[in-house]
Amino acid sequence: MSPLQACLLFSSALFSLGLIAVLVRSNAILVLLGVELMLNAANLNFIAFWRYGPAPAEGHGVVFVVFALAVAAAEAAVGLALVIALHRHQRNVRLGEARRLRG
Amino acid sequence: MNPPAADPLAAGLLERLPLLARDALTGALPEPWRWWANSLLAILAIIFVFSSLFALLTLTERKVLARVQNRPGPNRAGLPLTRFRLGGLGQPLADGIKMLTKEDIVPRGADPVLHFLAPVVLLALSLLTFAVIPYGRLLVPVELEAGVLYFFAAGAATELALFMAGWASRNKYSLLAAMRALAQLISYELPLLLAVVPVVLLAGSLSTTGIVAAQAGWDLGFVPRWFILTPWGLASFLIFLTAALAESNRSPFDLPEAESELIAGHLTEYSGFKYALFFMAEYLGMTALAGLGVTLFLGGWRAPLPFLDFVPSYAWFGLKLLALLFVFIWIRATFPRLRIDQLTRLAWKFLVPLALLNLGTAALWALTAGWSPALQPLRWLGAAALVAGPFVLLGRGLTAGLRPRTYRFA
Amino acid sequence: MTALAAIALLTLAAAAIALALRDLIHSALLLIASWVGIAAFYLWAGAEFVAFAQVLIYVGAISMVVLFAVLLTRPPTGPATREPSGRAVPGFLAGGAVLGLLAGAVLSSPLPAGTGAAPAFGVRELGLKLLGPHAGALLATAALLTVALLGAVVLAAARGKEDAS
Amino acid sequence: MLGTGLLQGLKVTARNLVGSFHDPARMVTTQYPEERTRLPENYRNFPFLVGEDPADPLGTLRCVACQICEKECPPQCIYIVMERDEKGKAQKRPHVFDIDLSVCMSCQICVEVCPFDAIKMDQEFEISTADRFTGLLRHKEDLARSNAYYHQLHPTEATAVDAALAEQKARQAAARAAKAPAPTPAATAPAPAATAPPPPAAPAP
Amino acid sequence: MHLPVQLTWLIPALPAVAAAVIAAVPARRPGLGAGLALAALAGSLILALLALAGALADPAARLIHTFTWFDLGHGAIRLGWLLDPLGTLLAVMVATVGLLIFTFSLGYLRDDPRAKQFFCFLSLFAGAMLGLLLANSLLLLFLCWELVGLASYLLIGFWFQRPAAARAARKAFITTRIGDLGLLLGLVWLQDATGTLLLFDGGRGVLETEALGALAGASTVGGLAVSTAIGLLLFCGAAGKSGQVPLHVWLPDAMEGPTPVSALIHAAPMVAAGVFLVARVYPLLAADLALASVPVHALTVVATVGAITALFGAAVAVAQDDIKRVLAFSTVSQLGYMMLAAGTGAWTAAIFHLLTHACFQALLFLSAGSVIHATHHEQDIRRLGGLRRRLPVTCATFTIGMMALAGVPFLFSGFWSKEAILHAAHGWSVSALPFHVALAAVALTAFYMTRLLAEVFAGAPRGHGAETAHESPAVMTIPLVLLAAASIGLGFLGTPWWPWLQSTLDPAFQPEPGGAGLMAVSIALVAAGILAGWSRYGRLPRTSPEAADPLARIVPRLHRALAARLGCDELYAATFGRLCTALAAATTALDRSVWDGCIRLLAQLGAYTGLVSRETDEDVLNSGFNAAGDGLRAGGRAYSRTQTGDAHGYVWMLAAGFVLVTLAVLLGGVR
Repeated sequence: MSPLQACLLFSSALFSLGLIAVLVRSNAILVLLGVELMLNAANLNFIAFWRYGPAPAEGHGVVFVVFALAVAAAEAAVGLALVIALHRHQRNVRLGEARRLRG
Repeated sequence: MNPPAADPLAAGLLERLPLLARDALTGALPEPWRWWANSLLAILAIIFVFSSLFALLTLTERKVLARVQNRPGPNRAGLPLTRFRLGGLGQPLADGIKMLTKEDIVPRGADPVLHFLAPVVLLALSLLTFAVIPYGRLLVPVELEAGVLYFFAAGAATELALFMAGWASRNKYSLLAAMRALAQLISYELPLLLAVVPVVLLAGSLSTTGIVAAQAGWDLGFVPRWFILTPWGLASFLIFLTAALAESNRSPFDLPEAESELIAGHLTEYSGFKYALFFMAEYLGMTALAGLGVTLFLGGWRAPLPFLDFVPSYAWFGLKLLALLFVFIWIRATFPRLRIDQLTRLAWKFLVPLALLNLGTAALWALTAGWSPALQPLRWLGAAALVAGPFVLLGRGLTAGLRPRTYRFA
Repeated sequence: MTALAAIALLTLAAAAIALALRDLIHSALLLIASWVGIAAFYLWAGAEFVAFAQVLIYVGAISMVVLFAVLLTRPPTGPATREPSGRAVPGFLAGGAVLGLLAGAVLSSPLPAGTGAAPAFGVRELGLKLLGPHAGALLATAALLTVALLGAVVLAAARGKEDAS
Repeated sequence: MLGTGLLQGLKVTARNLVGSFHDPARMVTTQYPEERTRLPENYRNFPFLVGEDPADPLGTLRCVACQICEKECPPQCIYIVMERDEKGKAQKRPHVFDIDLSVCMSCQICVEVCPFDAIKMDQEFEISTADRFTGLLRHKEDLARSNAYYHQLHPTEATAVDAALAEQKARQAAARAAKAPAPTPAATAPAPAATAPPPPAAPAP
Repeated sequence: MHLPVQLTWLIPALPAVAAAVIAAVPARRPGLGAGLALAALAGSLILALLALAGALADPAARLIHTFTWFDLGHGAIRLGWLLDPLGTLLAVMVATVGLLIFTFSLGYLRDDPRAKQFFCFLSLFAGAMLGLLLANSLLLLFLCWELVGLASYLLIGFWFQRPAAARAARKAFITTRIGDLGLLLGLVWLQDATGTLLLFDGGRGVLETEALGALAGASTVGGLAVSTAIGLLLFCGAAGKSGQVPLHVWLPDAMEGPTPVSALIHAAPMVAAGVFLVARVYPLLAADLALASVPVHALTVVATVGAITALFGAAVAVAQDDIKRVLAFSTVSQLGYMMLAAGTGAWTAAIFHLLTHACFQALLFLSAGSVIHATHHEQDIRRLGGLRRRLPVTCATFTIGMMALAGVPFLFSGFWSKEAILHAAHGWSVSALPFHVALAAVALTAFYMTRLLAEVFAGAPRGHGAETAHESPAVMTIPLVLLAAASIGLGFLGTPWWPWLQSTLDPAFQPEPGGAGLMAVSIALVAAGILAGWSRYGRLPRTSPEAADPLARIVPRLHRALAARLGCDELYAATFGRLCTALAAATTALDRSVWDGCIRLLAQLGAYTGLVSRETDEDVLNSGFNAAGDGLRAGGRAYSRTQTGDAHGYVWMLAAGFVLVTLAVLLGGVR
């Protein structure tokens, strides 16, 4: 197993963990954290491919991760603000009860 | 310690003394081991030096505070078991022994793991920040390209420890204090970083050694090119100082442990050794921030005048560090504590806009670096006006409607 | 490889426990540990700047926001919310399926072995890249962050009419 | 302008800091066990019992065990048992007079209410002890002090008290003298008694 | 220490920036605005002095600094700065006089609620004026020129609440715009002919030999040289700005502005702009002198217009009753002198007179302002009188100014500069008429100034304002004293024995010998004028405001005509004004009948089209769209069933999709 494969397996596991959290947990905050984990897993991939990729001097992976970090920060801020708004509306943060957008 | 790129042999004997001492201790080891031994030695040296500095600092603080209030301060504890008092020099030792022997209380219902972990994490993180500060021409524990970023990354996590302490204590006051600490630290992280960004901009480097290197040289032959001696640098330094006071929970920003409102804040349920650890971490954090301030604004280990270069650089760093720490204590002795709304207002309505404007000033400074000597006064005047104008205007906004109070019934 | 294995194990363990715990504070703190693990991975891979940025952003900022959100939205009394158990098994099945797919894909793909040595890509190079070819994206990100923060403030602070009751 | 006030404050503290080193008049601290300040005459803390005889204050206590102070004491730290002889007749002397100093709050009400000037306030304050159950419980043996001691502590107040006591005694003596030869016109005029010579001088300390 | 030419821009920029800052200063802090304006102008003065020092160090060398404003397709528009004795000397003059006027305004406008705006406009004016003087590009000069016009419009109309002031401002603006139109045309032509508007550009500028030769060589309609035509167009602008007949009408009306403004506009800076322009482009104007065949030389026109203006102004001034109006017409007359001098080739004498005139005219205006201020805004000289004792300082300074203007010999600056002009006119080879006209104007000038002085200061007070007058505060009198000193001292810079100024401005200047006889004639004329004035007005002062003017008693019809300013305004109203009105009426009629009809027709057409379109829409198209819409709605309803609102459900779908796609990729072998 090459190091790159190891890194990718690591990130796959992390991604699956995040996915499971999103699927199973009903607390909106934890779902959000699961999404963050998935985002992190993607970042891991970027770094791994940068490290073992064909043109590390170009630094695309690193640049992309920097942007992804900024987006993650924005996502967390907005997401948690949404959670707080949700809490204000229904006095809890259970995602299953937030069904106002039902078609 | 790993010597930086500078040629160690070019420096004087005094300058190389710490390195020589280290080599004398570890010179005999084979290569991979030697690196480990050197690193370990550096860590031990930092822990030893700054722990003793912490001990002396507590004493100094009490002495200075007492003197400001026209008291002599602690002067009883001297050499143990003798009659030598040494002006109270043994006080830190006595304090330490007292702390160690006190009963360690964990409240019922508290989260024992986190309650235990909080002071440890806090101390560990505080110690981590010392790794990137250049203590001398040849004394940099770790040479990092993103040293400043590392410093703040390590420092940012201290908030977490405070939160852990407050939450794990299962005490309303502790939790309130933790929330306050979070709000305060997040609020002041921003001006702190924004005050550092101009320095990074002008030095063109995120590494602490690079920043010190950018402050080399003399104007007119004797005025050091420290960043504090430029208009934007002065403004940055003052913002940095204010934010650093708040970041290290020092008076007048010691709201998280405001005893009149919150008993002792997140420290309420701590006693004995854990309390001592908190105390130590707090002082170490303050020292680290002061060290960073010295590095960023006061020229690091550089001598203030050209002919004073023969004094070893680490002595200069130490002197500057002590001076800055003294300023911290002095400020604590002078100002009363702010209210929580004043605290956040100061950060968001004053420091952050000021720091942003100052960033612009620094950019202007960088852009006008090529101006001819004839235009230098214009450059200085412009930058000074850009610094002073917003300060006055924002300050007026901050103090609008405030008058000296008159007490009718007091 | 040993270091990578240790980092991966710790990170995954922290994340797994965090997502299984019922106490949100504990899970948030453990998640922070896993984020630190990811930062350690970046360090291991030689991306120094990204590692510190990860710590600064995740540990310094996002975790604080998470903790605030947890404290602000805790149920006033009573134990933590009970999970509806019906979703757990299919959830794990689906997660396992995705993991299996990904692992299969990773293991069956002919991946470049790489040079092995950490590439020389320091802060200066990163800065040149960010402000050179990627300056537009940087500006867009800055605008996104500003808008997101404003939006977050508006969302969290809004007092709609339906709340007045 | 913002900041000028801050600078002014820093100036004041700096001046105090520097001044405390070269201007000893600023320092207000007394290095206590080695140096002591003179206590003011009106300083008071815990009560003691006054006895007339400097050699044997315990035997000559003014206290008549009337228990007024016991009743008036707000924290109820005084405990008095009157002395009785074998027949059970009250002796106007305390058999037990205990004050629990750990409870006493130094309010001086016992002194105010005592009609016999038998209890006064002491100036001793170094009363710490390692025994928290009986260490601060004072019996009448510990509490008895001579009138001379009282004069030493509060000279002005003691002189006034002595004068009042002597006058009272003289008045009683005059009344008694007037009572003995039964009906005399002179008895109705207490004037001579009022102008009686001053009582014997207070015992010399 | 000399000002580097690259920093020349600072001189006009300081007041201009000050104007911008003052505009932002809160209105309740007028002192701040005034202080800023003063400080900025003082800074400009210092810089201008430095620049002057640099220019005087080597008068022949022109320091230029050009830069590209913007690129056009072929070639670029370039602007630049020029430091030569002419520009810098005038810049120093403008800054100095401006500073004094600013100081004076501090006192004059102390109680005005809009003092802040006033200083803002003043600073803008000063900045534009300084920019005009130092520009090395006719385009930049034109920009500043228009800014000066704007600022003067704002300043004249400063008290816009008064209808008269608003009207005067409008009049000034429009009249000068007429001249500026000529200037603009000239610039366009010049750019077209030479490809540049830079004055000096190392041999390629429009004032340098190459371009001048080309311009003078080409001819245009009527045999005029191109340089003549362009020069005359440029002169149009100068005439408008400098109030030459027939564009002088705005100048007396501009008196409606505050008195410091009058001083600023009439004495020094603004009207000087025209003379300065003529002096600046003098090589262009003089380019056709060598050509004998052309029907008219540009300079001849200039000299003629100048002579007419000189006489006209002096004549009308005789019969005016408003103190500021008299001074205004005297300004017109003096500007005519300057143009005359420029036209006869002695542009250095013109600048000399410009300088001295700036001093004494500013002095006169400010003294008049002081009188007006002291007498509670009484401007009618028939109601003044007897102020000699009440305003001693003002009286003294006014007398000095009057003597300088009248050309009282030897001591006063006006004498020397006027002498230089007369000398030049006398030596002009084309015609002797301007010389005689100028001599007549000399006598008239002495006469009306004596009249003014006598009416205002001699005799007894004839009005309430004059009776209760008090000397103005020091902030107003000190500038007066300084200006008075300058009015005396400045003349010695250009005496025939030591013509420093002329030789500095024009290195090729050669003093012509002789002239003592000429001097005697002019002295005699001045003496005659003063004596006549004194005998008519001073000896027997007017006793009541209603008493008739002595001149009106002698030549009533002439006096009436002069008092009506020879009917120029009425003439313009009857001709140009009526023409404009008629044109406007015609345009309106055209608009109403023809264009409106066309548009209505179009609208009708549109309405019909719409009708047809609606019918087709409703009957044909709508049914099809309705059917489609119903189908879509049904589909949407069906699809919206899947929108459960449950976030988990969505993630499930996502995960399922992911698995499907991945499987497809893996199993399908897509690489």
